[in-house]
Amino acid sequence: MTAALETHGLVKRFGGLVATNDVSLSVGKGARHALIGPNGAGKTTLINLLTGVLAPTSGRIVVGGKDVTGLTAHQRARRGIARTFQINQLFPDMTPLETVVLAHAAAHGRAGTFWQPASRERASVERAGELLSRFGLADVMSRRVSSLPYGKQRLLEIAVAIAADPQVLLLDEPAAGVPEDERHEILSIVESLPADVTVVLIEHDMDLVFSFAGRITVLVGGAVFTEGSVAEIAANPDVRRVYLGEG
Amino acid sequence: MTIIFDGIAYGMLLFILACGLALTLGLMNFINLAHGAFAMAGGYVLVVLTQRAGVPFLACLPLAFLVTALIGALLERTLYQHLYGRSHLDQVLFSVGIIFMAITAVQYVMGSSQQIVRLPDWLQGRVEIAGIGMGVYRLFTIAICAVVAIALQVGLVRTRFGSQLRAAVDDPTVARGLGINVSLVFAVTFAVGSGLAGLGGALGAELLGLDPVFPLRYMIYFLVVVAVGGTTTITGPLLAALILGIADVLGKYYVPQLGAFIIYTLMVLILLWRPNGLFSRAVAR
Amino acid sequence: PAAMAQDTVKIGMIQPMTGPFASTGIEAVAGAKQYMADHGDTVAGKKIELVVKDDAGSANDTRRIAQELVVNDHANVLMGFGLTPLAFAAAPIATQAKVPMVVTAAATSSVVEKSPFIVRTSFATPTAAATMGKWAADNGIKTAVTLVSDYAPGKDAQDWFAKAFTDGGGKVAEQLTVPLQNPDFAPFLQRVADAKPDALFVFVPSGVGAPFMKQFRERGLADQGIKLIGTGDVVDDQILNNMGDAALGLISAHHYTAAHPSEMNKAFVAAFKTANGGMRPNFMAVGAYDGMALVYQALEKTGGDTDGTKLVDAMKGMKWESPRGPIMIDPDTREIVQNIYINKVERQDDGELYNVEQDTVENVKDPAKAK
Amino acid sequence: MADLLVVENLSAGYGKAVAIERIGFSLKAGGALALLGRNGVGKTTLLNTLIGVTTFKGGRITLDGADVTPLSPERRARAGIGWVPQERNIFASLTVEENLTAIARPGPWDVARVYQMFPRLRERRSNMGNQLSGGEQQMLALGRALMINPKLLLLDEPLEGLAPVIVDELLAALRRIVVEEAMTAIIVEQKARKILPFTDHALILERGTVSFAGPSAQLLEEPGALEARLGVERA
Amino acid sequence: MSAPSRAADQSSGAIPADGGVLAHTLSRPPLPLAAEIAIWIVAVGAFFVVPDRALLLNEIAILGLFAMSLDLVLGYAGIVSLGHAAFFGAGAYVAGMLAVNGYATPLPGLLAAGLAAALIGFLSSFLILRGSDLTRLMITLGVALILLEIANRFDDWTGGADGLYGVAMDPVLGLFEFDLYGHTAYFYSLSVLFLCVLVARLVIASPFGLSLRAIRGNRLRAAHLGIGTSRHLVAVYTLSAFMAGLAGALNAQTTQFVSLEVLDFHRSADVLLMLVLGGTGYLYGGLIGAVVFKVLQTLISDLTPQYWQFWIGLLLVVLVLVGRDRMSERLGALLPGRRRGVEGDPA
Ligand SMILES: Nc1ncnc2c1ncn2[C@@H]1O[C@H](COP(=O)(O)OP(=O)(O)OP(=O)(O)O)[C@@H](O)[C@H]1O
Ligand SMILES: Nc1ncnc2c1ncn2[C@@H]1O[C@H](COP(=O)(O)OP(=O)(O)OP(=O)(O)O)[C@@H](O)[C@H]1O
Ligand SMILES: [Mg+2]
Ligand SMILES: [Mg+2]
Repeated sequence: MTAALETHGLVKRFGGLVATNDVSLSVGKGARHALIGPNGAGKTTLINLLTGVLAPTSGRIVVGGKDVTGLTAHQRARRGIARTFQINQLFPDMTPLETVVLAHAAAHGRAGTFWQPASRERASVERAGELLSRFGLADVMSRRVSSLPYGKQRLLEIAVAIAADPQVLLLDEPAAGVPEDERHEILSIVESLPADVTVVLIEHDMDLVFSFAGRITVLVGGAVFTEGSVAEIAANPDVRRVYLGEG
Repeated sequence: MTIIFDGIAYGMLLFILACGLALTLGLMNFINLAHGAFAMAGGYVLVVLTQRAGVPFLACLPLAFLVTALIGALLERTLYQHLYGRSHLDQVLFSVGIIFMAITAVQYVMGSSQQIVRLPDWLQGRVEIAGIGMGVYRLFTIAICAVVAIALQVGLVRTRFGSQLRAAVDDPTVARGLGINVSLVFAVTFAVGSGLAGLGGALGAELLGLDPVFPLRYMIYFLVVVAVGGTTTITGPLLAALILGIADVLGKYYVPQLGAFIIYTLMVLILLWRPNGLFSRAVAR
Repeated sequence: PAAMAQDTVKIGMIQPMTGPFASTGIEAVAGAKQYMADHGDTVAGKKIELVVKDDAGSANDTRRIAQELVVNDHANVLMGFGLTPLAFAAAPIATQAKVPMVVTAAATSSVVEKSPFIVRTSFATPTAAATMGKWAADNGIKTAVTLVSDYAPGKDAQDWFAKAFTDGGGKVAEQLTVPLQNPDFAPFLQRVADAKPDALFVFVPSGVGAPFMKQFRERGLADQGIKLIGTGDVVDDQILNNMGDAALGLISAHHYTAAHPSEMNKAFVAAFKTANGGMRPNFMAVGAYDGMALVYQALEKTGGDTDGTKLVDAMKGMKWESPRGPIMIDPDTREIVQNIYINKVERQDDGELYNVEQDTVENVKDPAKAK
Repeated sequence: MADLLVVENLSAGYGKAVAIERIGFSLKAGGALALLGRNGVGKTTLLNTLIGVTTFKGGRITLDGADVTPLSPERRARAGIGWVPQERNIFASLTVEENLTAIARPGPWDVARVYQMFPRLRERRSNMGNQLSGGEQQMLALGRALMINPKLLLLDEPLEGLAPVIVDELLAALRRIVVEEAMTAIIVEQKARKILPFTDHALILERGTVSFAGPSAQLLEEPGALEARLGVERA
Repeated sequence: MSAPSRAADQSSGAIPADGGVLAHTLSRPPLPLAAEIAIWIVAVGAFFVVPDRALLLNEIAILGLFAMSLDLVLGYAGIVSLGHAAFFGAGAYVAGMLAVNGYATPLPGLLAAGLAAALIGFLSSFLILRGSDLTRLMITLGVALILLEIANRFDDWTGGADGLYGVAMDPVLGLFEFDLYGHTAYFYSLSVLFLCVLVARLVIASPFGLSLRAIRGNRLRAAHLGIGTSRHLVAVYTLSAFMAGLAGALNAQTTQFVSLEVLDFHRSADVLLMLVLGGTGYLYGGLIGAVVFKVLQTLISDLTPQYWQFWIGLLLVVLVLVGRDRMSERLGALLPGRRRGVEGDPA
């Protein structure tokens, strides 16, 4: 089986700080992978490198067997990489409906369509309706995003990433700020994605991580600390010491 | 050499005219296109005081600063403060309105012709230092601008007041909620910015001339300096003003037929190279 | 009121009353009103109505306003036009509508050629510039540098000065053009200093004159023995007095000075000052004053007939005494023919600075049209 | 001892919309209150109304015996309210250290003490506010609130995005602060079970009004109480 | 309320599976159709009410088109420009120079001018992809000023500061002669404006239009959706330049004169003013702003030619202070159901 996502010796420096230190990862196709580690360990930075927000100082990134290191963010998105952001990145003046329709259309290469109204993009409109319903956003779908309560915005943030029908989905603390019951709802939607979709999850909520992930990578100080199955990580005393605590 | 000196003097003058804008636009993030109106006010204060009231020139400079600062504070409290949270476009619209009113008001009161500043004798003429001929008034301008630049850097940017100001701009609501008296911080900054404009206008009236359309005529120059210098420091605009001043003067000396091309082309090139100005802190995300 | 309209003659005056050229418009409107104050508002049984419109110096507006004045307001005469492009923009309207267009300000030579209905009462830049060039050559100046603003009248002035000056045996060492919106003359003046000519000929719009002259003094060019000469635009009467000693001694050629020693002018200046809060009339004011004079006299001649062609015909060859001296409209070119005075800035008894006449060149025609 | 904070009949919202209505409760000095409720019920609105950045619609807030209702946010902050907003709102163009010093007020909490509590912040002291990881921003927001040396701390989901070890340490530290320095804290949190053991009282909101007010222990002990009120179905 | 399925059952806000309702919700135009039709009726009707003001109407139509072109980049893509006159001026000069040199047929000239402006827009669009609002303000301004200098310098072709004299147009479509009253001019300009509005309407309702708004709202996220932000900006900037060029060409052809002033800073500033006055982001803002600004300017400057700017200035200040939104809400109450992209909060 080819890996859906690989990094080779990835390094990112911010001035003196090595935020990502020689990270070589391999995530299989269809994997449910979690990335954990203390605050400032470099998890978000790694996602930023994968999606093209940041350019690596050195190293390579391979997605679906193709080197994407030199590609821009939108080129990578067009290759099926979608992500959510730790801090919501939405379009404050648009509505949830417009946002999700656009997310779907753009991922399918129709963002440049200028000769017909967006409402004629049948596939996108239908998919948007489906997702908005599932995420409980149907009743607010034509309000301005900026007037939604934080939790709803959080849900939209995730819906947008899923609307792209991605091959690789990177979730950066999707559950932060979401009430407990809805956290599980979110992950159940994620779990119900087609089996060949690769998901990488960053989360500090261990209940979620342990119930969701197949394998877990622990980052500490920018470098891979250890990697293993859920059981291995949960039992690893070093991980308990640096990250999990006794709780 | 003289020509470089002239460039420095011109650059310094641009700086002092623009540094108030660097405060309001750069630090407060308020697009006050009417900045030139405050500069004009300073110029007219100088003209009225020296010519009608016979106040000595030197005393007029601090007065020009004070009077415009006062006008600035007054307008800030009554009008400008309502616009901080608003979009840049609203601010543009509003400040253009202020310019229109200022221009016509001055035209009404002072007439539309050029006002001419009369310098005291000791500021006229030239001196020769190390073989370089320098205008005394230009030397004087350079000195004052240097003092202002240092004072700003020390007094406003590096201090706790400076941090509070930037915090208030980043997020006024939260800044308030954390105990920063945002209104006061803004009012003081705005007043200082206006006062500096007034001082610049008073100093510059001699070289640039002074008439009611002053605010429009020189608006572009102020904006150029601030944009090229970057909006997060005071040294940025200073350097930008010097570069532009020297380049403009040198360019006009050596290739006069290029005229106004130089300053605009230079600006576009610099902004392409450093879109956020020469000195800008990296703004991630 | 149809009958009323028959009895009134509407003069549509378009001037820049706002914007950077406002001072031109304000002087001109005051000049026109002064004429009406002096001569009443009825001529040949007709009531004269002056309609003032602001074009803010924008050619688009000038054209539209001219068109509206003609079409909607049924203006019988168009007057004003502060700048050359503004006159150009309106010229086709005058032609199409057959309405006389009295240019009281714009000074580029070719303006009058743009329509057979244009008559000019201001001046053509070449007259002053060429006169200055000839005078300079005749008065011991061997080399000169020209410094002009970068726009059409500036280039006109530069070329005509240079032509007359070289024809008279002088040598132009260098020709400098400065951008219109130029705050600092230092680099140009430094070039002048390096070229060391006998004289510097300057032509800049009137508002820029003052800063220019100060910088000229500051740089010590006068002390180097460089004479400053120019056309009268630089030492515009409106602001001359405020220029202070920096202006003293400047020699200029122009068709009007507020210090023109005729009785008529003295009365004009006094009345104008009283009516306008002490503002001195300048050449813009006198241009408009004479524009009105021209219309009044033409109406008298046609007996109140407002037909455009008849009015223009009446204007051709008209001769009269203006505050600036004797003037005449050239019947062939519809261009003004007038005396050009060589003036020197001096302080007069009332403590104010004036352009004092030193020399007079009589009945100067525009050399550009002397083909 | 009198109550530190008394809230009576408080209503507030955004513009014309009303988000919380007639809320009343009081808090003793040195106690912690858990503020719970589903998404969008008005928890944030309540905290923001206490600091004064929403549209006030009626009621009264008394802090330490003084009526602070007419005061502006900055005066309230100076009267002793420290605030950790839900979205952190770190000042992006200030460094970590400037974020702390810009709003500092005299008292036992100073930069050194904040750094002691969050060593990570010391390491990143000269980073700009927008160059921090999510967790670091959260730490900074908390440290910043403490620099005001408040009597009352308003914490809007302060544990969100922090690593589990830190959460444990932080809760312990908060408890110590509250008890030892007689500071009072209102803590909003999605995971009720996490904070109920650390708080004395709990307030549950539903659609902008109080649906439960009582000792935290009651919610923890009474089986099904949380589930019924919050819909928390798992431990 | 049963907890686990809560998120799902909220969808009782019911979205029918066929998406028809959604499509309808999405396709709401910037203004209700009734209001749009009303605007055009007024536009045509104005001519018959005040036929002797056709010149002013013509100018308004041209400025309205110019402002609408700016709205495309400003209101939709969020790019502020203080140099939009560059394209207006380019269009005006190209149309004018063509006419002066004997190519005086209006429509081909118009098209050529638009294309020339579009080319300049395309080239300069690469300059405005990076940087802050201020940077873009200054770069656009710089480009316009440089063009102005070029036009001034090449006075053999452009007439320099004297203006381009001698523009004379053939009749439109060989049928309608340009008259002194501006009647042909107005209908000519109005038709071009109408066509441009149709195009703009389609473009902003398309996925491309949504993408622009997304880019304005959050460029980072837009890129992560797979939107090539630079390409979109280049495209819309070019389109906008094309329309601005058309406006400039109309100006040259209907007034039969071009001067440097078409490239002047004032022109860029005025158009921005008009657009912001009328409101950005709903296409008709520029048109309404142009009407308000020009009519007021004409009325007030007739009353007080020297001081009209004061009153306009006062108006701007008051307008901003009172709040454009509140003003336009009032107006909106007159035009039933006008919305700016989205509806407000439900009570
Ligand atoms: N633009 C930047 N410039 C400088 N340093 C940065 C920048 N962005 C992040 N850092 C630093 O890099 C380190 C890693 O940050 P990152 O956001 O990847 O952490 P993280 O693992 O996601 O943490 P958390 O769980 O708190 O979100 C942090 O110490 C942060 O301060
Ligand atoms: N800026 C705003 N403008 C208008 N309405 C708002 C705004 N912020 C919040 N609301 C509304 O006020 C209500 C209460 O929101 P609030 O943010 O207080 O809820 P919350 O309990 O903190 O939710 P969460 O758990 O998502 O943080 C919601 O219905 C929300 O839609
Ligand atoms: Mg992170
Ligand atoms: Mg909240």
